[in-house]
Formats: sequence, C-alpha cells, structure tokens
Amino acid sequence: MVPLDWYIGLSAVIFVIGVVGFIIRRNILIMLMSVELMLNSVNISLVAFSHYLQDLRGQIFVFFIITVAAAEAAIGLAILVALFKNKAAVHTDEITEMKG
Amino acid sequence: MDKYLLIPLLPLIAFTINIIFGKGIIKERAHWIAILAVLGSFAIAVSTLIEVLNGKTINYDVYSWIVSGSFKVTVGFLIDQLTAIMLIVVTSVSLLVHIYSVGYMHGDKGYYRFFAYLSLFTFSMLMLVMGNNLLQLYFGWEAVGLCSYFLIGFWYEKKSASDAGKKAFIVNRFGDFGFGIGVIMIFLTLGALHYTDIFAKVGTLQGQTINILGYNIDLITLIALLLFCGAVGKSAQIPLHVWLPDAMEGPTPVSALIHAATMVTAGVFMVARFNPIFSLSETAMNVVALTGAITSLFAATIALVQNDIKRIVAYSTVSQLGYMFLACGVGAYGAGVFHLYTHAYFKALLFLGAGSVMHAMAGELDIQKMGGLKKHMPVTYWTFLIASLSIAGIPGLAGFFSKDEILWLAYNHGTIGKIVWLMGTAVAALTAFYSFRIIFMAFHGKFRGTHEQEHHLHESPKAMTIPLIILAIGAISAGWVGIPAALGGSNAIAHFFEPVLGHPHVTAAHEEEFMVMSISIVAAIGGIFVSWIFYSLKPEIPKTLAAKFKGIYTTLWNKYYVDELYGFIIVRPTKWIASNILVAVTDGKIIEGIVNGVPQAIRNFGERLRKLQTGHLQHYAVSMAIGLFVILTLVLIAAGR
Amino acid sequence: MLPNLFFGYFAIVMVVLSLLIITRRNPVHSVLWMLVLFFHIAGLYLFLNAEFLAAVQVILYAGAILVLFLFVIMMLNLKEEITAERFIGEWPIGVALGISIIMLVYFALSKFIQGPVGQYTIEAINKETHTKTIGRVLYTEYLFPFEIASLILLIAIVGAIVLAKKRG
Amino acid sequence: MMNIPFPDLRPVTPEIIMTISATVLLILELIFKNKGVLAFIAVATAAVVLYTIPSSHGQTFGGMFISDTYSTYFKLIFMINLVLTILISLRYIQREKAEYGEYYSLLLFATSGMMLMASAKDLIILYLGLELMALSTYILAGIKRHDIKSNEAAIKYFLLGAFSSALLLYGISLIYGMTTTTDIYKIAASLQNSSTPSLPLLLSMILIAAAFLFKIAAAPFHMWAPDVYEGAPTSITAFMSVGPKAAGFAVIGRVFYIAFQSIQTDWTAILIGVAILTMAVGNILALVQTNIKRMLAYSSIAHAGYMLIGIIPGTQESMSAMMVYMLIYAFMNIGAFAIVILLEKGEELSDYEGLSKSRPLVAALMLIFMFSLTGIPPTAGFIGKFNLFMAAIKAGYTWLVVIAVMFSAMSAYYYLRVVMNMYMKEMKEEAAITPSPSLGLAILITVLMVFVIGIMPSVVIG
Amino acid sequence: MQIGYPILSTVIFLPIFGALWIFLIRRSSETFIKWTALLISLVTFILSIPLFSSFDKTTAKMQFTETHGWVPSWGIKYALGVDGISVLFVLLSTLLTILCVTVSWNSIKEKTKEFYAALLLIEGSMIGVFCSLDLFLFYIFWEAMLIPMYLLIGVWGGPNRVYAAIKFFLYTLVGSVLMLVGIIVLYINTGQGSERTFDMLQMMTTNYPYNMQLILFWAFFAAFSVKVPMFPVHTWLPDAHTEAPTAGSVILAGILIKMGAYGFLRFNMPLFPEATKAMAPAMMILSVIAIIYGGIICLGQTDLKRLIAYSSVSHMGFVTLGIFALNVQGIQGGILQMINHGIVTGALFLCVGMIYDRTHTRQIEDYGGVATVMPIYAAFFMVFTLASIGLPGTNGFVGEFLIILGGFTASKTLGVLSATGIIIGAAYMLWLYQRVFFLETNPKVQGHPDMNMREILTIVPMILLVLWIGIYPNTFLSFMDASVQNLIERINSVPVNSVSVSGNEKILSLITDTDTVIEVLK
Repeated sequence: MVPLDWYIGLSAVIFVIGVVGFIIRRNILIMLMSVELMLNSVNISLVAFSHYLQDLRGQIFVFFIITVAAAEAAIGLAILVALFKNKAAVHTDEITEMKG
Repeated sequence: MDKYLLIPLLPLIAFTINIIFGKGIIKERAHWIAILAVLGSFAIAVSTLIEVLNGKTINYDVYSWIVSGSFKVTVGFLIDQLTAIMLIVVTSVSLLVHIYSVGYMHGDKGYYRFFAYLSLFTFSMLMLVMGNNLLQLYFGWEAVGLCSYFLIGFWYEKKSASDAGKKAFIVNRFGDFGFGIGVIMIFLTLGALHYTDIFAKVGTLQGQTINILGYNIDLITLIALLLFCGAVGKSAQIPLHVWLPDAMEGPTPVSALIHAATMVTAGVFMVARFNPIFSLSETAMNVVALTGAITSLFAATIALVQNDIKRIVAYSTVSQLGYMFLACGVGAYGAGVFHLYTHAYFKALLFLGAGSVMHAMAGELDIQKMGGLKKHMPVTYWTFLIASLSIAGIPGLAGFFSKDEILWLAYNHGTIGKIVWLMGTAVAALTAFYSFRIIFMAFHGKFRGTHEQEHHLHESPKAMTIPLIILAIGAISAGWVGIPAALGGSNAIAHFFEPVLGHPHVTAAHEEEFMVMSISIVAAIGGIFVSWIFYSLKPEIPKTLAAKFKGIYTTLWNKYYVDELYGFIIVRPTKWIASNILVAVTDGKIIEGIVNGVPQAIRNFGERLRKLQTGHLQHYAVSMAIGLFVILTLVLIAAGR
Repeated sequence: MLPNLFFGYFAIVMVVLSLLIITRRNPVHSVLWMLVLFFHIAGLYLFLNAEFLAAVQVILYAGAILVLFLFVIMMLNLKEEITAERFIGEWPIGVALGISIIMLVYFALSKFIQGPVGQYTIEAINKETHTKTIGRVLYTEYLFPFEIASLILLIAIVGAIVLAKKRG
Repeated sequence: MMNIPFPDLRPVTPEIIMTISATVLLILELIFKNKGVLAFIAVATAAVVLYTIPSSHGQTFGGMFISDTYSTYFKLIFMINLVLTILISLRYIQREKAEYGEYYSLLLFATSGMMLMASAKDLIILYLGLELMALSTYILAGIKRHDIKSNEAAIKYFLLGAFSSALLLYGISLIYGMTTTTDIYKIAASLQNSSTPSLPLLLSMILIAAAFLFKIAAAPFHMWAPDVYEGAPTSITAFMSVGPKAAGFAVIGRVFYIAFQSIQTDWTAILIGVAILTMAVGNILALVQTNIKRMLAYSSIAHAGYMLIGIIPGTQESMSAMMVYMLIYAFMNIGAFAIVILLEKGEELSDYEGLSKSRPLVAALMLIFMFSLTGIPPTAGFIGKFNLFMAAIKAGYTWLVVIAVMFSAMSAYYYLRVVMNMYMKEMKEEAAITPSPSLGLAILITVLMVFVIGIMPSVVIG
Repeated sequence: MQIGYPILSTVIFLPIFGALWIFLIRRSSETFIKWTALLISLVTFILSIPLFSSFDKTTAKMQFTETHGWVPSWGIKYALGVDGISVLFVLLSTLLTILCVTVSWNSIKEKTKEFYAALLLIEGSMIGVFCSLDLFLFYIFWEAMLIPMYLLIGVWGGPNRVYAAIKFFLYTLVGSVLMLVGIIVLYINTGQGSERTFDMLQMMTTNYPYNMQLILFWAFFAAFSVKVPMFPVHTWLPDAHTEAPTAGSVILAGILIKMGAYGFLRFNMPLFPEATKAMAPAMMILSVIAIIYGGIICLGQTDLKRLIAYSSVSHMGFVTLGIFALNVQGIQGGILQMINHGIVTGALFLCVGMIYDRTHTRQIEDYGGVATVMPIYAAFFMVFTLASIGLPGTNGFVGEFLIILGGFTASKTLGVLSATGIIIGAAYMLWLYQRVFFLETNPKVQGHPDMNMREILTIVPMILLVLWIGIYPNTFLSFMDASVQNLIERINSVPVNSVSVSGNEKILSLITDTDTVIEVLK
C-alpha cells in the first residue's frame, strides 16, 4: 500500500510548480493553466485523503472543485477575449495601465 | 464721599473729561478743567496738612481691590506727616506747572491731550503718595511711569521724543521688576501688604536668611535692596539713570513737574516710607548712601561740560536726587524729605526759567549761542538767579538749610558718613559752579545768537512769569521751616517728621556743626567764583582746559558712554537673538523642521512605496507569495522551536 | 511492491509533465502536455479506486476545459508568441520562492497525522459501485452545495455572454 | 426509492428568494428595454429579503448552513450595500454605456454568494459561496467591455482571485486531511481534544488566512485593490469596497474564531502584524495619490486595517464593534463613491478644485463624508472608531490602539486634501454633474445615516 | 440654582441651529444673513447673562446642571454643568462671537453664508466644550470645533492659508487623538463592570494608580499642550493667526487657546493629582521658557499679526505657569489671565483687522504715524497695549501679578525668571506701538478714515471689560474662589488607599515593556 504521505508530497510538489508557473510566466493563458494545475494538485490530495480516510466528502468536494474550475476557466477566457479585443496584449507586463 | 478720596479723584475726572471730549468740544479750553481740578486737590491738601499738623493721621480703606485666597489687597489711604508734605509739594508744583503750560503750550495742536496727561499724572502721583499698601504704591508707581511715557513722547512725530518715552518706560520697568519681586517677598514673608501690618511684623524677620541659588542672604537686606532697586529705576540713580537726560525731549513744563519735583522723588518717598525696613539692615543703608553719593558726583561732573541748558538742569536733578538718597542712606530720612521739599521748588523754577528762555529764543537750547539775556528778560533772570543761589547753597535760601542739614547728619554718621560727607561737599562746589555757568553764559555777556533771534527776544507772557515769581518766593521761604537749632531756628520740619521718619542721634557738638556749615558755604562761594572767572572774566580758559584734558572732556561729554554700553550689552544682542537665532533657527529650523519634516518624510516614503505598485500583475502575485512565505517562516519557526 | 512502483512512475511523470507545461514556449505544446497530465491524474484516481472521478476528470477537464483553452489560443498569433520572452524579468526570485515554499511545506507536513477514519470503507463503495454511492451522497447529503455549483455555472455562462459575445 | 428527507428550507429562504429573483431578472432582461424596471425589481427583492432575514434563524442542510444573529447582521450589511449600489448605478451605467440587464442579476448573484459565505457552517459551502461572489464580481469589474481599464481590472482581479482561492482550497484540503470533516464546529471539536501536531494545522491556517486576507485586501495581499478599484466602474468599486470585504470579515470571524480556537494566539499574532502593515500601507500610500478612486481604494485598505483590530482581541465585544464599524464604513464609503459618480469628471483630485464655488451642496456632502472617513466626532466614522478602540483597549491592546489612532490622524491629511481642493483652491471650470433621483436618494440615505449614527450612536450600539 | 429653561443647552444649540438656519437662507440676500447671524449671537449672549447674574459663588458644585441619557450601553450621559472655573469662559465666548460678527461685517465678501454658519458652529461647540461634564460629550465638542475652524482659516484666510489651516488641523488632531486613547483607558477604569461611565464627577472621586495617572497625564497633556500652545508645539499658532481672517484670529486667540489651559484645570489636575504634583515643576519650566522665548521672538517679528500671535504664546506661558504653581493665587491668576488674554488679544486682533481692512498690509514697516491719521484708533490700541504689558489699573496686571506671586511661592527662581517677562513684554509692545503709531506718517497710511461707529461699538465693550477687571477684579475673582479651593484640596488630598483597579493593571504595563504583550495575548 502506498502511504498517504507520498500523495501529500506529490500534490504539494505539483501545487508549488503551479504557483511558480503562475508567478513566472508572462503569458496569461499559461497562468490560467498553472491555476488549473494548482486545483488539480488539490484534487489529488483530496481524493487521496478521501481514500485513506474512507470518507466520501473529499471526492464530493473534488467534484465541486472541477465545476468551479470549469466556470473559472470560462470566465477567465471571456475576460481575456474582451481584453484581447481592446488591446492585442496577452502578456501581463503589457497591461500596466494603472499603477502607482 | 469723604474729602480725602476727592484729592486724587478730581484730577482723574478732569483727565476723563479732557480725553473724551477734548478733541471735539473742549479743544482750547482744556486748561480750565485741569487747573480747577488741581486747585481743588491743592485746597484739600492744605486742609489735610492743617489736620495732620494738629496730630490727626488718616488710615482707611476705600474698597477691596484684589482678593485671592489669603492675598487681600485694598485701595486705601494713609495720610500722615510724610504724605501731607508730599501732597502739598505735588499739588502746588502741579498747579503752578498747569498755569505755566497755558502760556507755554499755547497753539500746540495736542493742547487738550497735554492737559489730560498732566491731570492723569497728578492723579497717579497722588495715588502713589496717599496709598496705604504696597500694591497701591506699585499701582501709582507704574501709572506715573506711564504718564511720563506719554508726556516725554508728547511730540510723537519726532523719533527722538518717542524713543526717549519708550526708553523711559522700559528702564523704569527694569526698576519695577525688582520692586515687584520685593513686594512679593514682603507678602510671602510677612503675609500682608498694608504698611501698618508690615512695620508691625518686620521685627520678626530680624536675622532670618534665605537661600537663593545656594547662597544664604539676609532676608531684610534682600527685601530692602529689592525695594531700593525700584527707587533706583524711578529716581534715575546710577545704573538706571540713562532715561532722565533723554526725557528732556518732552515739553519743558513736563520736565519741571515730573523730572524735577514729583515723579523722580517718588523713589526717595518710598525709601523714606519704608525707613523701618531700611534701618534694620546696615548693609542696605550703606548701599543707599553710597549709590546716592556716587550718582550725585557722577551727574555733577557730566553737568560741567554739557551745553544744552535743559540737559544741565536734568543732570543737576540726578545729582540732587543722589543727595536725597545720601541723606536716607545715613538715616537722615527727615533731612532727605526736607531737601526733596525745597528742591522741588527751586528745581521746578530752574526748569520753568529754562523753558521761558527757550520760549524767547524760539527753541534754541545751546547756552553757547545765548548771552546777555539779562536786559531782555529781567523777571526770568532774577528768578533764575534766586534758584541758582538756592541750589548752590547760599545761606538764607532754602537750598542751604536742607543741604546743610544732610551734610551735617552725614558727618555724624560714622566713617561711611564721613566719606559721603566729603563727596557731598565736593558736589556742592560743582553744583554751584555749573549753576552759575548757565547764569554767566546765558544771561551775562553779549548775545551770541543769530540776528533775527536777537530782535525776537522778549519777556515771557504773564501766565509764565507769575508761576516763576511764586516759585522764587517758595525757593527762598521753603528753607525757613527747617532752620537748624545751631542757627537758633526751631527746626520745625525735623520735629514734624519725627513720628514717621525718626531722627538720627547727633553726637558732635555745635562747633563741629558750624565747621561743617562753613565748609559748605566756602564750597558754594568758591564754586560761584571759579565759574565767574571761567565764563565772564576770561572766557578762553574753559577752551584751553578742554583742549588740554581732551580725554576727560570727551568722556564727560559723552556721559561716560553709558548709553552706548547699555545698547551694546542689552538692546542690540536681544534684537539680534530675536531675529537671527529665535526666528531663524529654533523656530524656523528646528521646530518647523520637525513639524514639516515628518510629513515630508512620510510623503517621500510613500512615493517610493508607490513605485512598488508597478501595475504589473506578476509583481502582485510575487508580493503575495513573499507575504505568504514570510508569515510561514515566522510562524513555523516560532511553533517549531 | 508493485503499487509503490506504479505510484513512483505516476509521480515522476506528473512532476515532469507539470514542469513541461509551465516552461514550454509554445502554448499549444503546453496544452497538449496538460492533456497527457490529465490522463495520468485520471489513472491515479483509478488507482485510488475513484472511478467516477477519473471519468469526470478525463471528460470534463481534458475534454471541456482544455478544448476551451485551445479555442482561445487559436486567437493569438503564435509566431509572435513563440519568439516573445517566456518568463518575467524576476523569474529567479519566483523559482527561489517556489523552492523555499516547497521546503517549508515539506517541513510542515512531515508530522502530518491523518484524521479519524470515516465509515465509507473501500469494500462498501465497491459493493455499491463508486458512481452510485457518489450519486446517492451527492443528492442527499450534499444537495445544497450542488445547487450552488449549478448557480456558479450559470454565472459562468452569463459572464461569458456579457463579456465576450459580439454585441450588435 | 429511499425518501430523500426534504430539508427545512426556512433558514435559507432569503438566499432562495435572492437567487430566484436573480434568474427571473435574467429572463425579464429580454422583455424590458428600459433597464430601470430591472433595478426596481432588484431593489424590491432586496426589501423582501431584508424582511425575511430576521425570521430565518436556525440550521439546515445537515448542519452546513446556519443563520444566526452573526450572519443576520452581515446580511443586513449586504442588503444595504446592494440597495445603495443599485441606486447609485442606475443612471451611471447608462452614462458609461455599460447598460446591460445582466448587471443587476450579477449584483444579486454576488450578494447571494456573500450571504452564503456569512452563514456557511461548512468549508465547502463557504468555498462555493466565495466563488459565487468572486466570479460575479470579476464579471462586474470587467463589465465596461470597451474600456481597457475595466478589462485590465477584471483580468487582474480574476487571476489573483483564482490564485488566492487555489490557496484556500489547499488549506481546506489539509484541514480535511487532518479532521476528516469540513464542518467548522466539528473541526474545532476535533482540534480541541486530539493533540494534532500544530505544524500542519498552522500551515493550513496560514493558507486559509492568506485567502481571506486577500479578499479583504489586507496588507501583504492588498496589491490588487488599488488597480481594480480604479479600473472597475465606480458603482462596482463601491460595491466591491463594501460587499466582498464584509463577507471576508464574516468568514474570518467564523472560521478563525470558532474553527481555529485552539491556536488563537498564533493567528492573533499574525493578524496583529497584518493589521499594522495594512494601516501603514493604506494610509501612507493614500497620501501620495492623485486619483480619487485610487485614494479611496487605499483608504478602504486602511479601514480594513482598523477592522482587523476588531478581530484581534477575539472578545464578543470586539467582534460586534467590528461589525458595527463595517456597517458605518459601508455608508461612508458608498456615500463618497456616490459623490464621485455624481460628478461627471470626478476621478482626478484636480477635478475637485473650486467645487465649493460651482456646486456648494455637492462640496458640503463630500466634506461630510471625508470628515466621517477621518473619524471626526459629529460623524458616524468617529463612533465606529471609538467603539472599536474601546473594545480593543478593554481587551488589553492599548498599544495597538495608539498606533491605529496615529495612523487615523495621519489619514486626516489626505482626506483634507480633497476638502482643501474643494474649498481653498480657485475654480477652473464649472463642474458638471448628472443628478438622478435614485442617486440623490442614495446620497440622502448615506448622509442621514452618517449624521444619525454620529449623533445618536445608540441606534447602532444597542 | 435652576433657571426656568435649560440654559446651557440653549446657549450651545441656539448657535448650532442658527447656523443650520443660515444655511437655508438664499445665498444672494447677504444683508439678511449678516443680520440673522448678529441676532443669533446677540440672543445667545443675552441668554447666557443669567449664568453671570444668578451664579451661586459660595459652592464649588456644578451649577445649571442638565443630565439626559444618551448612549446607555456605553454609560454616556448628555451631562452639562458649569462651575466657577468654566462659567466665565462661556460668557467670554458668547461676547466675542458678537464682536466677530460685527468686525467681519464688510470685510468678508465671498461665501458669507458659509462664513457666518461656520462662526456660529464654532461658537456652539466652544461653549459645549466648556460646559460638558461627560468626557465623551467633551471630546465630541472638542473635535467638532476643528472642522469649522479649519474651514474658517482655510477658505477666508490670507495668502498661504492652506498650509496654515492644514497645520492647525493636524497639530490639534494628533494631540487630541492621543487624548481619545486616554479617555477610553479612563472610561474602562471608572466604575465597576457593566456600569462604567464617562461622568467626570465620578472620575474626580476615583483614585487611579500612580503610573496610570502618569501615562494618562501625558496623554491629556498631548492634546492640551498643543492647544495652549506650550513651548515646543507652538509653531502652528503664528501661521494660523496670520492667515486666519480677523474673526478667525479673534476666536482663535480669544477662546480656542483657552481650551487647552481649561483642559489642564478640568482634567489633568483633578483626575490625576499625584501625576500633576510630580509633573508640575516640568510644566512650570516649560511655561517660563514659553514666556521668555515668546517674548524675545516678538522683538524679531516684522508682521503685525504674527507679533501679536507670538505675544499670546508668551501670555499663555504665564497662564500655564500660574496653573501649575498649584496654589490658590497661581490658579486664580491663571484663570483670570485667560479671561484677560481672551479680551486683550481678541481686541488687538479686532484692531489689527480694522487697520488691515484699510491698508491691506500687515508689514510693520508699511505703517507709521497712524496716531495723527486715526487718533481714536490710536487711543484704543494704546489701552490694549497697556493691558497686554500688564500695567496696573488694567486687567493684565491683576492676572500677571497673581501668577508671578503664585509662581514665586512655588519656586523662587522660576518666579523671578517669569517676572522678566513683564520687561520683555513692555519692550516689544511699546516698540510695536512706536513703529506703527508714532514717527512720521507713512504714505500708505495717509488719508484713511478713523474708526466708524460700528467699529467703535465693537471695541468699547472690550475697553470697559479691561478697565472693569483692572479696577474691580473681585467680581470675577469671587466666581472662582470656591472652585479653585476645591481643586486645590483635591490635588493635595493624598489618597489614603489607592483603590486597586479592576485587572487593567496589565494594560498599562503593556506600554512600558513589550514582552508582556505576548503574555497578555495568551
């Protein structure tokens, strides 16, 4: 049996990779995908917990997380499209209209 | 409304009427109201003198002025022998000056204002003299200083006049500073300010000392000296005399009234009034005596070389005041006040005489440009001559009796007395010299002024000459009241003052008294003789002497550079500190620096922080991550330990 | 021994894939790598016998969301995108942060003790088949969050229309 | 068929009404050309919900949803926020050519999200409510499609919001891992008795704290707020500066005060550091702003700092003080934004020069709001701060109050700069305003409340 | 001694409602606004006269008291009351406001409506400060007065009014904000458990532990020292005075400054007796510095209003010296000097305002020989100059003499140093008077009309007051006797059992050392 700690370790690593990806990449799409990555890492840990804790709550929660992720992606891309219409910019350092 | 209250009240009413309605309604007729008021006061003063003569002293409170916890002060009157004499002096001289001013100030646009100030001055002087407690004395003290400020600076367009007024007030304030502290010390140690209570309890203070900044000083000496400090300021003694000569900027009647007869003598009056305190402290008495003597010598030497007629008379006043303090210093308070009484008349006469000369010479004051006025102004000449004879101390006239009394009592007062007596005699000689210098240069010899001045010369109008004559009578007869026993007189004035001012015990025999008297007569005549040689026989002698002793002449001419000294030590540095250090540095740099500096620093810090807000999305995420990281490390390490 | 080996493979591959996703210059490559990642995640779910979730993962995540991403990527002009700089100027800070956070998390989670065991044992689930149990629990115990999730999806639709639909 | 026990819907009625009316509005949007009607319906729903809230006490959905006095008070704040936002945005969105029917339904959805957060007893419900509110607010922020600033605001808010909710999820998953439950009270119970090692618990607490601090725009996680507040349409900025912040505080109150009771000292220490940092950042940066919306953004960050002082002591009194402050803050803030909306060209500080000459009444109103935000006595702002500081000092945090008081004195400078511009500078040109009955009503309500609470605090302190 | 109507509330709220009423009047009917403002201030003054006439001078208890519940849950009561110390200030405020209205009759041209409304609001809140017995109510009025005053200086002021206004506002706010913390700490330690209260009278009876008294003393000191202004924190005063319009500087000099010293008397001394006794020497040193520093700096001033402003720093130095001498003469002298300073400096600013309306310049060298052009004005200014330098017979002397007497009893050296103040005072005032009124007539001053009837009517009441207090001060001193006696007893009554305060001892130790912070957190 694979001990729970490994799963936690795995999800932690992927989570942090997601965070780093979010911080480093200039392209907004990749940032969105990094967020998806973070959410998936959480899903992994939740499923692992629900498996080892023999409790379904985790999986139900994963189910809801996936729906929210979908909604989020939809809205994120909608905003991106609206932004793209006004200014052909998809990199974060091009959208610094407001500062100070 | 008892009559004593009327004495100060009448001039006050005259003042209010003149000052309010003066400009509009009264204008030229202001002098009537003022003169009537002073006349009323004079009449009541005479009646009170009679009452006091037959032994009645008045001491009652009008109303309670300040009540704060244990500190109770009232406005009240104490009229005893000393006050009665002072009342007579003040009201009489004031009356004569009022009459004189009608002529002198004729046509001046501030006519009503002048008479209003004169009435205010009389009111303040009367309050000072009649007060029965120290605070009312202080009230009169400052009020008189105020009136002298108004009157000296009467022609306020002239910068020198308004400067002189301001200087007089501020120098007086220095004196009043010491005097105020003296008043407070008395209240703190004796618990009351009324004369009767003070004199009753002052004995208990004998020998007590007080610790100031580590040194224990004898309490009574300290109080006496503080009070004396006020007197020095008011009566223009050595350290604080600088304002009197400048006070000549004011109209001459003002000088006659204030700077000869009344205000300056307030110092002597106060020392005399507090003789119980002064006599308890040996050192205080010596300080008073020495200051008086030194001042009189100092002023007399300066008067030798001055050319402005009013300046000479002013310095002679300072010197005569020195005399009075000398008297008080040796315990002869009665003689001091007697000299004050006689001095008031002949000094006022000298001033008014100088005023009428100035009137005739169209404002010319320099005696070198006068000469031979005898034939043009006989009345002024003769009255001026009588006054000069009296001040010089020629027997028979008032000056001789009072001055001789002082010298004699000084002589009796041990070693200090001897020193002071010698200086007094020297001053007598000098006084005679410079008084007659004026006579010879101004009235004798030939006219040295401009041509049109010459034909303009005329005798002063009636309003001016009558007071001169009355004063001349006073200058002669005033002395007869105090003819010493040695010359067969009853010395009535000394006995009159006995209950209030006491009488110093006299040890030496009559012969010595004659010896002292003869020495002072010789000094007087000698002074006149030398002055006659210098200024009428061989006029060139003074010039050669002045050339030979160049150094001494210029120091005397510049009044020992005292004014410049004060300017250098006090006035200029304070102004410099005020504008350069305080306004510029402490307020400008330090406090403002902090007050403006802190918000400015915050704003600069804000500007830098603002740069962190780059608008770049990633940077926000980075800052969030860093925030998270910092919190994580802090908490985990804290928990981990 | 086999399960450990199996898990080891999955773990290594998933980490490598996620690193690839965030480092590829061409977004399309990233999306494709992500697809592979999702398949592995589905595999892991199967391993943790959450079959229904694996299916959902594949269909929903891989199918719906990635496709959505692809549509949007088509909008960008890729040529310019490939030449553009991938990382922001301060990327070393980002990496350093990542490493330090991972170390901190490991340090914290090293003492992780799992909570009390619930009553949905694996046998019970298998007996009633995973989808059925999830369905039952979803519509009884967790009905309320389900409704909220539906609202969220509604919002997503409304948002997409409001923001992105071509208005007349 | 097993009978599914029909859950007791009474406590949830307010939320249900809200969501139903939101969806109905979506449909009506097609029928009515004039959007005013939609606004009216939205306000009507708010009124009805407000009426039903008090009677909706109780728990339901198997303990996932709780409606108690705590949540009722916050729902009251959400309703006020909703009504006022609708009133001020009616004429505004026409002027800004962002006149979409969905605007009002999104507002209703966002408010229902907040109400869910306020009465969530389960972390899942809490997360979903948060996402519901967040998503609708992202859309609202970017609703002015043609304006690049609004898009930029939306994208920034969205990305950082997603990032923070990912953090939240990770925290919740760890908690779930340790306690196999997501019910707050059960978590508290399990953490209380079992000696779970503090490290993983601390990690999850920090992650959850990070997400909530992001929502209320507290210091290390505040960077998004100025840009988003400036970019979003002003009515939404007003909505965002009150709604999500209040919901954030509701959630912090419940999760930290109940779930993490056992490690109170740790999160209090964190919150103290964060509170001071927030006040510092909020006040210092507001000093140097030239755009009034950005300045109000920083001022709302500073106010978040003050409200954190209500959370730190953790006593009953300080919690209620924080809630009262939130209510007063809602009025002041929306009032100030309403004035910014009233002025056609009112975004730059320089637009306010000489306003007292051209529009004396508008200038006077803005003056009142500025002084209330500073916390000068006759206004409600002072009562809020006084109540907060009293609770904090009573719990022993005098030194923290001294710092807060110093910062609020510093805040006087930038609030007064607005008054200075209005009253003491010469008028450049006549300031144009777009008055409308609803905007007027909103301003009237806010000004009245600022004065009534200022003078009669027992209205609120009761 | 109850009067028919609640006198204090009417005197406070009549101006406030009056201000609101003025807001409603149409902007264009300017004369109507001016007359209503004058009417309201007159009626307020008349209504406040019973305070003077039927004041019971024998008791030290609060009179004309009114208490109504306000915020029961916090224990805040709307409590008003006046005693010997505060009754005179109320009268001074009502009187000065009338003069302010008349003096700015035609000097305020634009936004007159807001001007008079602000003036009346200030009056209302000022009187509120002096009469409130509830610490919370006191703080409300204390801060409420800031806003209209800020606008008064900032909108109708001189060239760099903006800087002066913001400086005034921030200075006072930072101080009073610290006082707020002090008030809250006091509130928590007064009364037990639920019925905690802000009631000052009860606070005066509870004895607080010494180190709490010390810290609270400094908290209240922060607010009041800025207002007085005491030495280091005085730089806002010259700016505020020079930039404020005439009415503004009259109100500022007349009343606002007095609130600081009044605060010391009403709060610092009765509530924290030991701390006051411990801190009194330090305070006296600060006051003497203020006297001498303020005096000398006046010599270096070139701006007329700025000079008078600095002179009030010196005068208020006298006041604080008197107050902290902690003896009957000192305190009575201090209070009387506050009234005198209000009258004299208020009148001086009125005069400067009048001449400024004519010549529109404040630089002293632009003046000269005004006495020839405007003799009546010169006479009036002379009276106030004399009062300012404390000439016996004027009100200045009575106050200053009592203060120097009190100061001397407290400490000899400080008494002597403060006495030098009267010399410096004479120097700068007479020098000012000479430069402005004497010497040749400056062309700028030529041809200006002398004081018209309106101006004379504004000044005459002040002259009468100066002479009345100078000649017969007992009418005013008798007001304070009982209250000052009571205050002294309270200060000297060493608390036999310093009641152990409910567990808030820890709060105070917090401020002193930080490691207990964690301990308290647990």
